[in-house]
Formats: sequence, structure tokens, C-alpha cells
Amino acid sequence: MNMSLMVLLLTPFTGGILSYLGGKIHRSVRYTFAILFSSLTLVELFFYYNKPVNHFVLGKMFGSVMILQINPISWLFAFIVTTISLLAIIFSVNDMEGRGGLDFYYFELMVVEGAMLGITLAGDLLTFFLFWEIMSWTSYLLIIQGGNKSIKAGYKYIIMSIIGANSMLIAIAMIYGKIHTLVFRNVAMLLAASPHGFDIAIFVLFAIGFFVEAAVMPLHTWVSDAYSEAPSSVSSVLSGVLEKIGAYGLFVLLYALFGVSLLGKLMPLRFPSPTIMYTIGWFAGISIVVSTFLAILQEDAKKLLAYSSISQIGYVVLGISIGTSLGVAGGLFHALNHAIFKSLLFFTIGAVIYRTGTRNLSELGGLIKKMPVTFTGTLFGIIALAGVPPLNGFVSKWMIYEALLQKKEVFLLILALIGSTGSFLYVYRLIHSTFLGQLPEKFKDVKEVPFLMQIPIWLLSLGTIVFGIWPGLAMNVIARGEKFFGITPIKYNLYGFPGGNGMGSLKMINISSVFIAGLIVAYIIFALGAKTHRISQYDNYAAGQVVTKDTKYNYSYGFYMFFGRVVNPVFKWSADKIYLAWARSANVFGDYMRRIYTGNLETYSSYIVVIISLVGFLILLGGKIW
Amino acid sequence: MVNLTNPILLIAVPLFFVFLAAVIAPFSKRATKYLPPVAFLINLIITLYLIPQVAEKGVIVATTAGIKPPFAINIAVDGLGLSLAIIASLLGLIASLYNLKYITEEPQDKFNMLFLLLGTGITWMVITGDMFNLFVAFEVTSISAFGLVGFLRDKDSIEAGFKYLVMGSIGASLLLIGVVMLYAATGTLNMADIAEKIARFSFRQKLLPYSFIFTGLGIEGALFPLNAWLPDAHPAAPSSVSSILSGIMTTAAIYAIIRATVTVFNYSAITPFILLIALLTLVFGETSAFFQKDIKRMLAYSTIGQTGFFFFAFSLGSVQGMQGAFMQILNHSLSKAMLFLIAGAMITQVHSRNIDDFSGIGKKMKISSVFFAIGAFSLMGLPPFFGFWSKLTIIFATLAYTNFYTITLVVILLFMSVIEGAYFFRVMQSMFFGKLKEGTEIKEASPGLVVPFVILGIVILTLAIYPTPIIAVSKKIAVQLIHRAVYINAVLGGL
Amino acid sequence: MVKNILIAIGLPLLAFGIGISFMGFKRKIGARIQRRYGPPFHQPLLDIIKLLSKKSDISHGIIYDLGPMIALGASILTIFFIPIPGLKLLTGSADVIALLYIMVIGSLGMGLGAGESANPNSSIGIARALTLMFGYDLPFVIVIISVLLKYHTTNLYAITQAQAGGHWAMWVLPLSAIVGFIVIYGAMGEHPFDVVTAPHEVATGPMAEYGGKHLGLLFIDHAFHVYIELALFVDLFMGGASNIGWFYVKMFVLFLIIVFFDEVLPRFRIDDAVRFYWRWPTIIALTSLIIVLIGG
Amino acid sequence: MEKMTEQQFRTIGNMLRKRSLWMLHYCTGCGSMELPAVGTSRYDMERFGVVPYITPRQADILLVTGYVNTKTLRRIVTVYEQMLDPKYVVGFGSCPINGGVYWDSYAVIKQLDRYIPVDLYIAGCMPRPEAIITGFMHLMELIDKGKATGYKRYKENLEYYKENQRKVLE
Repeated sequence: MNMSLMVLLLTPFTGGILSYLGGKIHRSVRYTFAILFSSLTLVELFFYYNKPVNHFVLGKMFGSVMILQINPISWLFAFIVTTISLLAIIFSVNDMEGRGGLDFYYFELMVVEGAMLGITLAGDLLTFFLFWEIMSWTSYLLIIQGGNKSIKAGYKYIIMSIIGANSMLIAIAMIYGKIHTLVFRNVAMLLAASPHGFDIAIFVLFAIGFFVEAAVMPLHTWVSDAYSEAPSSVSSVLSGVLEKIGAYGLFVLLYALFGVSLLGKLMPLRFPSPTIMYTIGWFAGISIVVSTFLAILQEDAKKLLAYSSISQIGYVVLGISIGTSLGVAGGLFHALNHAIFKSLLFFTIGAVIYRTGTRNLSELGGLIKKMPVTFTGTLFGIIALAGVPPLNGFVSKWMIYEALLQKKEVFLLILALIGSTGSFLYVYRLIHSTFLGQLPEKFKDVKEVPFLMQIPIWLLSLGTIVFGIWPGLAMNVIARGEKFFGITPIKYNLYGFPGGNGMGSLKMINISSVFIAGLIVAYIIFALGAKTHRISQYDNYAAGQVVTKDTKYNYSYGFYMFFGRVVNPVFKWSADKIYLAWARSANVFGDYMRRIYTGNLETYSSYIVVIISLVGFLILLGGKIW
Repeated sequence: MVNLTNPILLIAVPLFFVFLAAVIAPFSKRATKYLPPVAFLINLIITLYLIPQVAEKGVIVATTAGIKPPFAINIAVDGLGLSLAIIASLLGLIASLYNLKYITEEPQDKFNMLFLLLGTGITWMVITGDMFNLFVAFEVTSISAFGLVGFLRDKDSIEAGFKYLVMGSIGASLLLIGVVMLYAATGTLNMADIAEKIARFSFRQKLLPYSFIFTGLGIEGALFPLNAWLPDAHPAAPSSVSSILSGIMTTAAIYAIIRATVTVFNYSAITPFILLIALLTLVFGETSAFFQKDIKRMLAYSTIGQTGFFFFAFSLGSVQGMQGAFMQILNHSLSKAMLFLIAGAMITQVHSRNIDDFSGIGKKMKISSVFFAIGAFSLMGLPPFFGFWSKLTIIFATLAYTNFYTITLVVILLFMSVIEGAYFFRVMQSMFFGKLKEGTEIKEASPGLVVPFVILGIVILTLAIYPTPIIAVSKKIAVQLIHRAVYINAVLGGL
Repeated sequence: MVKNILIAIGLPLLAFGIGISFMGFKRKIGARIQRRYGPPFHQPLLDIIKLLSKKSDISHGIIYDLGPMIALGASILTIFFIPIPGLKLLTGSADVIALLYIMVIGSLGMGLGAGESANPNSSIGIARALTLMFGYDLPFVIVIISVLLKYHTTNLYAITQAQAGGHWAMWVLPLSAIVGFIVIYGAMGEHPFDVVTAPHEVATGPMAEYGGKHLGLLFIDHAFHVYIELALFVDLFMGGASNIGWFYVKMFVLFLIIVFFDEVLPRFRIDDAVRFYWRWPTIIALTSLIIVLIGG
Repeated sequence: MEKMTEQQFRTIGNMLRKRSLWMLHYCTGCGSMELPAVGTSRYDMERFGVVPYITPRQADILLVTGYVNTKTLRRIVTVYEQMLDPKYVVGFGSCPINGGVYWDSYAVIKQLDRYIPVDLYIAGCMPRPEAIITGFMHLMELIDKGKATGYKRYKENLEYYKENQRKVLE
């Protein structure tokens, strides 16, 4: 029997257990096992780079086979999962040093990795759901490692996550009730043959589950707390990978279970794409814009990144929901890119927190002189995030824009473009308030992070460049995946896209090389001028005033306060507040319900009488209550 | 040579030990506490011996005094009964091991005798094939439980014991009335015989005795709104007793209801009503649990909710529903018993039942807290624990036919599971991540308390890793339960 | 090949020449409007030479030095993607949408440099610049989308070709053209949108700490910037041109209007500028977009 | 030959440079009142490339417009040191020369030249705009001839200037 996929799936779990046990011996054993096994997973994954496996039976449950499979798309997501998890593990070695319960932390980290790997490899809904649930609660345990506030955040997360998972469970049970098997292929056949009401119900139920995990508005409310309160490496796993798993679920739902043609049949085609996908596109579009606005006004570095994640996942979902080959490719590519640059940013901000102990943007500043590597990583991260050429974020966003334009989805295109412009604002805020500006005196002795924490930053920075200048590398996988799902892939080459069919052309290598040429010209002009000499940050223009060390001569609090004046009136209400209001009223209602247990024996005895009479009453009704 | 495989021994052995206890009590009160573990261990071994037989024959019937049913008191063990007996013996064994260290209050001899009687009664309830016998077993269980609830003799336990006594007595009398009515109508007390004879009665004729039996058993089975004694009684009892009460006693009563409804009355028409009751039980149980500050009270309310949950699954009436119900019973019994034992162990350290006082003890009582988490996860139905599979089965069973009602039901079920998750996660959060109160000296409970629940935890983990056989067995049990003719024929086979 | 290299060298020089001439014009015309004689026409060139030949310079760090370089490099990059008559060297490598983001690289570099100068005035200036950009981007993308939809292509060169023969987008899409003008106007930072550099509020904003050759680079960049904004508008709405002279004339006319407005208007507060852009220009642009959508 | 070219280069540089003088928008006394007149339509100093600029990093000329008290001197020195070479100081009015009407004030600097090198004085109380423009023209001539070397003097005699500054400021 071919155990291959099983081995792949079990590697992280084994690694988790071994590192847990190893940690009892010595901490270096724990790290060795964790890093070894997560790298091993990555290596194993590369064996499947060009080798799809369709049917690997895991077992049988409830008369439905549980199967594993790997296709190029799941390979792509599995690649994201394993890479980012590996880097997170490497990063945590120093970052989490000195905290309690580290054995358990690494165990959880690897179990989460395994569960997410399981989701990407799942070939049927039962396996999918099983790993989904495992992922939910193990990632909850990771979130709450971040200290006191994280507990509340984790609580919010687990509640929303359980709701999402349960919503999926209903859909799965409905499908199981019909055909007693949950293999993707059979489910797709069932859905194609089912009445439309059933299909739509299934769709909505699944979508709720995926929206929660992918943090699409309006089910995003857990994100800003959870991402910001969790430990940095966990945040990068959450934002880089967990969100992508939500997007992967959505992809599976749209293309593996339903398929564009079926979605088109479900609702009349009033718009260029199937209405149901159009709706999802709008959810994504609103996510993009609203959370961009929220991110601009944050004072907390990780909260800012959290909102930015909501916004960026909006692009992924938007791309996937467009339904054309270009859009899907753009969405998937953006998933990869977002995983790279957002994890990078969480790592760098984590590094800053590691050294300075604060993530309050208005307390930081000027760290570029102390942490140049971290700064470089952040720089690459923000350029990629803002979708500015020549780094990777630009390419995938550009694909999404082009796809929207191809389909004449102009209003969504406006939202997407605006979201991207808005992202300049918050990324600049992020890098400015942490690394630029004046260095506060209390951070005078801050040092660069240890080498082990630099590794993920270096590698991911490299990733932003590589996938930016050579988008063909990622497109190889994506195009094969699209072919696998019956979508004709678009034309591409190593350096970009030749264009055609209403789509513009793009050659990243030209852009980057001309840019470098321009830089060289600028440098020549610069070098011809007089020599510069470094001056202290206090030797600064202050209208003649002498800046001293005890004055804070830095602009960082309320960076976009004036912008806040423009948009704040709109943001007085929020989804979070609505949910909390619901929770409160449910609380009050539940409290009234509870009072049926009065504690009085007389009342209780009367209940018995009531029940006997009720049952007796049934005699008169003939036993039927409905 | 005693036939080890005679199910009557399941009753006889513990009863014998009760008498033994009474005999040795005057000589050494301390010695009596070693009797329950032995008795339950023997019981466990016997039940395990019975497995192949039940698997082979389906139902094994044992008679007393050599007279064949329907005339004599008889015992009929089918898959469901046997599994419950196994659980009862296992929990009895674990709880009595726990008692060795846990019960320090006097009079220990009486406690141990009552404890043995409780176990006997429960086992008796699940293996009896006779209506009156059921009543007797019910009484044995209840009376010993009254005593045990009031064992601590403080204000709480006496009040709770008294409430329980009143309610339980009403229940017992109602059950008795029902049984008497049945006897008057059919002239027999044998379940299988009644089942056969009652078939010619009209729905209305059947309903009166059924309603009395249902209500009587429902009081013990914690059905809404007859369960009002439970949230008082379970927390007030010593934790080991609570674990038995929550873990298996309510379940045994539910078993009796199931047996009466399916096998005896063959009431499929009543299921909507049962479903409603089950749903209310679930909703009120879980909602109330959410608001509790007292950990044992919370667990007790959670028991009500869980009872509603598996009773709901049973009331679906399908094979898969029964399967789900059985799986959930198994899951709930093991997890809830463990949770109560752990709560007891923690209370010995914290000296409070208030959840707020539990904050931060996860750092000190590592084993207890981790196993608490395992139990809670299993109860919530998080994978890979067994609860996940039972929850899945029940949901699948509910949605076997998709229509508006079933979806509404499932939404309610899942909403309740969210609430359950909410309160369990809240407790665990404060346990693991809360701040330890200063000045408290908390350390891990003594091994005598830890080992028993760790054994249970290992059973739960084993189920988590290897759930497939149990799922297969539970399906067989469900099929057997739903085909009542098999049971009836097996009991009355001699005629 | 040789021709391409010549173009590659010539195009930036040409763009710089055009840009610097406009800067000269602006000072001259502005002086004339104020009834002054005004500086000589080549004054901006003199300024740049003076700045580059300063004998000492300061640096706050590497990014401080890199900022102006990135800005200039990005400007040089951008001009290769804007077709001018007879030259469309790299327009095949990136379309209008990509161009929108290529144009941003410069501001990002500028922002980073200004940030490292550790001066709050610079920071505020950049914050304002980005906010203003966010403000005018909304109407701008709507306008761009209208044009792209109208001509069914995203290639800027193809758009200019489609307007050949006097069918300027300005006449076809007058509303979009108006908004486009307002946006270009704001992007150039003229009154009333000069909140970014506002000398009396934030001490020339991002440039507060820059002097010497750094500032010289920024002045060169500004010359390119003027050229880019004007050329983009001419390409998008005024049909490009068939030869350089004609192109220059169109740009000049456009620039003249801009200068006229610039000289007589006061300054917006930054949030008012954003509010302004999100109100009328956006509404007009949307109207135009809907007309395009309905009318094809 | 090489020296020759450099010399020529420098001369050309000076020629060009003199036509673009940015004046720091920094005013110390009543003399600032004259500057608007110089800048606006009537006299228009922009004709000669003289434009007010905001920050010392950008400016070439430091125009000390009127009396300098000790409090102001600290700022003037800071600003002067922040300016980039070549930089020129123009003393404006009689106060920077000899204290003017404040000749006996305890708080006013009598001779600006002792604290920072002054390249040019424009005498008068107040000098008229014509005088100011003539002054600028004169400065340009000095620059052209390479005689406006105040910044070099400041570097060479730094000790002297610092000593004088210290006396007043501390």
C-alpha cells in the first residue's frame, strides 16, 4: 500500500509529539525536532511538486471513504502552510524564549501545521471538516499564549470559529443525508443534480464557515484582537496561513464542489458573473475598503497589520470570486504573496516587539539605525503589501485589477484600486513610526535581533523579490492547478504576462531593470555632488530651536488624525458592536430562562404535575403534537 | 463452579459485598472501603466476559429459580444494556478507587454500603427484563442516592438531599402506578411479554401507563422540567458520587425510558413529544450552565444539557439517531465522570467551588487541568476526541432528511454546542491562563485522586485515537435496539 | 539597437528639458500675474546647478540618501511608460493600471527619505501627501476606468492612437476630462492643494531637512514629475500628438491653465481637500463612468 | 592644466551660483518689515534669483534683519551651523554692526561679526529696499570673485567664534 500522503500528513504531528517529549529532556532537543520535522514536511512536499495524487484512502467512516489527495492548488496551499510554519518555528526559538509552557507551544504549532496540511490534502468533506475543527481549537490554544489580553481575543476567536465550523457541519450533514458519501467528486455530482434552494443553502452555510476563518467582513471581528494579542510568530501563522486556509476552502467550494457553470445556473445571470459569486465579490470588496480605512487609523502595529490582513484577504477572495482564469490565478497568486509579505511583516514587527517590548506605534521610532535588517525586511514587506512594483504584491493585485476590468466589474475595480491606495497610508505609517523619525532615548541600546530571527526575515524578503520579478515561477503551479479544475490558464511567461484578450501586458523584468537603471543614474548624480557627513538626529530643523534629548521631536501619535476627521463619522458603528449587542441581549434572555430553576421544592413539584397533565393532554390530542 | 457468565452475578456480587460490608463494619470501618473496588472490578470482569456472548446471541436471558419467562423474574442483557453495565462497572470501579483517598468523613462503612448499593441499582436497572424489577432497581438506586447526596451533612447537602428525596419519591410512586396499570391491563410484568400483549391496545389505552412511567423515570433521567433536583443534588454530593450520578445514573434512567418507549410500548407516535422535551432539556440545561459560577453546578447543568442531547438523538427514532445517542452516552459518561472527579480533586486543593477561585491553577495542578481539558474537549465534540464522532453522527442523523424543521433543530443543537463551548472554554481559560490568587498554596492532588481519573482519561484518549470499532459496535447496538422483535423473541424464545 | 539606446538616453533628457522649461514658465508667468518682472526663464536650472554644487551636505542615514534617489529613479522609470510621439519604448511592458502604481514608487521613496530625516515637519508633510493622494485617487481611478472602458484597451499607446484625428477623449468624455484635470492639478500640488509642502505650516514638508544635492535631486525629480503628470493627461485626454512640438504645445496650454488657477487660489486644509475630492469630482466622475457603461 | 580647468570650473560654478541665492526666511528684528517690499511687485528681488526659503538646509543666505539679543543669538548660531556650505551672512541695518539704538542694552549683541562671520553689511536704519537689492548685487559680485568666504573663515577660526559665543550664551 502506498503510504506516501499519510507519511506527509503525519510528519508534523509526529514532529509535534517528539518535540513535546524532547522538550522534557532539553530545550535544544525540542527545537531540533520541531525544525527538523517541519523542514522534513517541506522536503516531502516537494516530491509532489509535479505529481498529483488523486485518491489515497485514509479510512472509512459512516460509510463514506476518507481520502487524501493532492493537486497543484492544494500543493500551493500546502506549500504556504509548511513554509510559513517552518519559518514561524524558527522565529519562535528566540522570540518565545523564557516563556512558560514552550513544549506545549511547539506541540500546538506543529499540530496546527499538520491540521492545516490535512485540510489542504483532504479529498472529502469529512476529512476536511475533521482537520478544520482540529485547526480551530489548536489555533485557539496558540492565540491565548500571548498573555492576558489574548485570552479575551482567543475567546472571541473560538466562539466565532465554532459558529463557523458548525455552520459547515450543517451543510456537510445535509449532503450526507442525501448521498451518504462525502467525497468531493460525488458531492459535486449531487450538487449539480440538486434543486437550487438546497444548493444555495449549502453554499451559504459553507461560505459562513470560510468567511470566519478567512476573516471576510462582516465575520472578521475576531481578527483585530486575535492577531494583535497572539505571539508574533503565531500572528504570522494566523495571518499568513490560517486566513489562506479559509480562502482555500472558498476555492474548493467554488470550483471543486460547485463549479462556475452550476453557480451560474443557481441564480439568474444579471451580472457579468454568477450572482452568487458576485455577492461574494462584493463582500470582499467591502472588506478591502472598510478595513483599509480602519487600518489607517490604528495606533497599534499589530492591529494595523490585522486590519490590513482583512483587507488583503479581500483581494484573494475577490480574485477567486471573479471566476475568470485571470481572476482565479490572481487570487491564488495573491494568497501566496500575501502569505509571504504579511508573515514577513508580522515577523519584523515581532522582532521590534522582541527588542523594544512595545507595539504602540507612537512609542517607537528611529529603529532603523539599530535594527537595519528588520528595517529592510519591513521595507520589502510594505512595498509588496502596498502593491507597488517591482515586488510580488503588485503582480497579483495587477492580475486581479485586469481580471475585474476584463469582466467590466468597474465598481469592484474601484474598491480594489482604492484599497490599494489606502494601503500606502497605513504601510507608510507602520514603517515610519517604527523605524523612521527620531529614536527615543529609551531605545538607545536596542540591538538587532539574533540571527535565528533574521533567517525568516531574509528568506521572506527574498521571496517578495523572486515572485515579484519572476511571477512565472508561481504561475507554473497555478496554471497547472487551473487546468486541473478545468479552467484554461492564461498566457504567461517567466517574467510576466504577454497580454491579449482585453488584458494588458506586463513584463516585470523590464520594470525592475529600468528602475534599477534609473536608480543608477540618480546615484551618479548623487555621487558627483559633495560628500555627505552624518549628523545626529538632534541636529535638526526646528525653526532655530535647539532640539535636546528630553524633547520628543517626533510626529507619530495620531498620524492620520486629519484623515480620521474625514472618515470617523462613518465608522461610529461596527459589526463588532452589533455582535456584542446581540450577545448581551442573548445573555439577558438566557438569564431569564435560567430562573425556571427557582430552587423551590413547591415549584419543582408543580412541574411534575404540569408534565403529567401535559402527557395526559396528549391523550385528547391522539398523541400528535404537530 | 460458578458460571462466570451468568448476568445475575452482576447484581448478586455487589449485593453480596454490601452484606459483607455490613458484617465487617462492626470490626473495622476502614476495611469496608476496600470492598467497593473489588466488587466493581469483579463486575467489570463479568461484563467483559459477557461481551462475546452478547455479540453472538444478541440478547442473553438469565432466569431465577429455573422458571422461564414470562413468569419468573428474569434478566435480559442486550447490547445497550451490557454496554451501560460496562460503563457502570467501570465508573463504579474508578469512583470507588477515588473514594479510597477522597472520603475521609465518617461514617465510612455506611457510605461504602450505599455506594455499592448505588452501583448495584444502576447495573440492575440496565440489565433487568422485568417491569417490577425495574421499579425495585429504581428504588434501590434512588434511596442510596438520597443517602449519598446528603452524606456530607452540611446545609447544602441536606437541603439538596431532601429535595431529591421528595422528587425521587414522587417519581418512584409514579413509576409504580404505571407498572401497576400495566400489570392490571396485561397481567404480566415481563417486559417482552407486556410488549407482545400491549400491541392490541389502542393508543389511548397505552398512553396513561406510559405517561406515568415516563414521568417517573424522567425525574431520575433529568428531563426538563422534572430535573430541578439535579443541579442541587449533584454538586452537593461528594464528587465521586456526583460522577456516578451524572455519569451513569441519569443515563440509566434514560435507558429505562428508551427501553420502555421502544421495546415495551413501541411508541413511535410519541417521538415528537419526546423530541420537544429533549430539546427543552438541552436548551435549558446548556443555557443555565452558562450562567453558573459554581464549577460542580455548571457540570451538573451540563449533564442536563447532554442528557437532552442524547435523548434528542434517540427521539429521532432512526438507526443512526440511536447510534449517535449511544455514542454520546458513552462519551458523556466517561467525560463527565472524569470531569467531576477532577473537579473534586481540584476542590480539595482550592477549597472552593467558585470558578473564579480556579484561576491559574493550571500551572500548579498540571495533570488535573490537562485532563480536565481533554474531558471538556471530548464533551464539546472537538476532534479528534470521541465526542466529535458522536456529535457528527447525531447531526447526520438529524439531517437525514433536509427540511425546514430538521435544519431548525440542528441550528438549535449547534447553537447549544457553541454555548457549551463557551462556558467550558471560559473555565479552561481561567484555569490555564488566569492569575493565580496570591497566598494560596496549591499543589497537585494526591496520586490517589489523580490515578483514577487518569485511567478514565486514558480510556477517552484511546477512544479518540481509535474510534472506529466503537462506532461499528454502536451501530450494531442501535440496529438491535430498533428491531424490538429480536429482543422480545429472545426473551420469550422458550414459549 | 543604437536607436533604442539613443532613445533611452534621450527620453529622460527630453522629459527633463520639458519639465524644467515648464518650471521656468511657471515662475515667469506667476511673476507676471503678480505684476513682477520675475526671474530669468532658466532660473530653475540655475537653482538645480547651485544645489548640486553645494560644497557640503548632511545625511541622516542611508535611507535619507536613498529617498531622493528612489524618487528620481522612479520618475525616470515612469517616463519610459508614457508614450510620446514616435516613442513607445516600454509601453508594452506595463499598461495604464501598472503605470498608476509605478508612479507611486517615487512618493514611497520620497516618503522614506523624508521619514528618516527625523523631522516632524517632514512626517506631517508625508502624511498629508499620502492622504491627499488617497483623496484624489478615488476620482482618478474612476476616470481612468471610464477611459479604459471607452477605448477597450489598457495600453496607453493604443488609447492615444484611438483618439487620433481630433477625437480627443476630452470631447468624448468631457466630464471625465474635467475631473482628470482636477486630479492632475492636485497631484502636482498646486494651490489650493499645496498642503504637502505648505511652507508656512510645515516648512516645505518632506523637504524640510533636505538641502544641497539631495534637494537638487528632488528638483530634478520635480521637473520629471511635471512632465509626467502633463504628459499623462495629454495622452489620456488630449489624444497624444503626432510630433514633439505639437505635444509640447498641448502640454503648455494645459500647464498655462494650471498656473492661472494656481496663482489665484488659497489653500485647502488637508481634510477639506480630501472631502472636496470625495464629493464633487467623485460624483462627476461616477456620472461619466455610468454614461460610459450605459452608452458603451 | 588640470588646475586650470578646476579653476575655470569653479569660476563658472560661482557665476551660476551667484544667480541663485536662497535667503533664509529668518527675521530677528524690525528690519523684517522691509523684506515684503523687496519681495513683492515693486522691487521684486526674485529678478536676481533671490527667493526666501524656509529651512536652513535649503538656504544660502542668512539675513540677520536687525538687532540680535542673546536669546536670538543661540538660534542664529544653530541655524547658521545647520546651513550648508557655501553660506553667506548678511548683516542688515545698523544693529548687527554696532548695536544701533541698543548700543547700551545688556541683552543685545553689539557686533554680530564676533559671533558668526558676516560677509556683507547693509547699513542704514532702516535700509531702503533699493539698498537691500544693491546689497544683494554686491554679494553676488563678491561670490563671483570668490571673496565671500565667510563660511571658510568660520571653520578656520572656529575656536575664536565659539569662545565669543560661549561668553555671551553661558
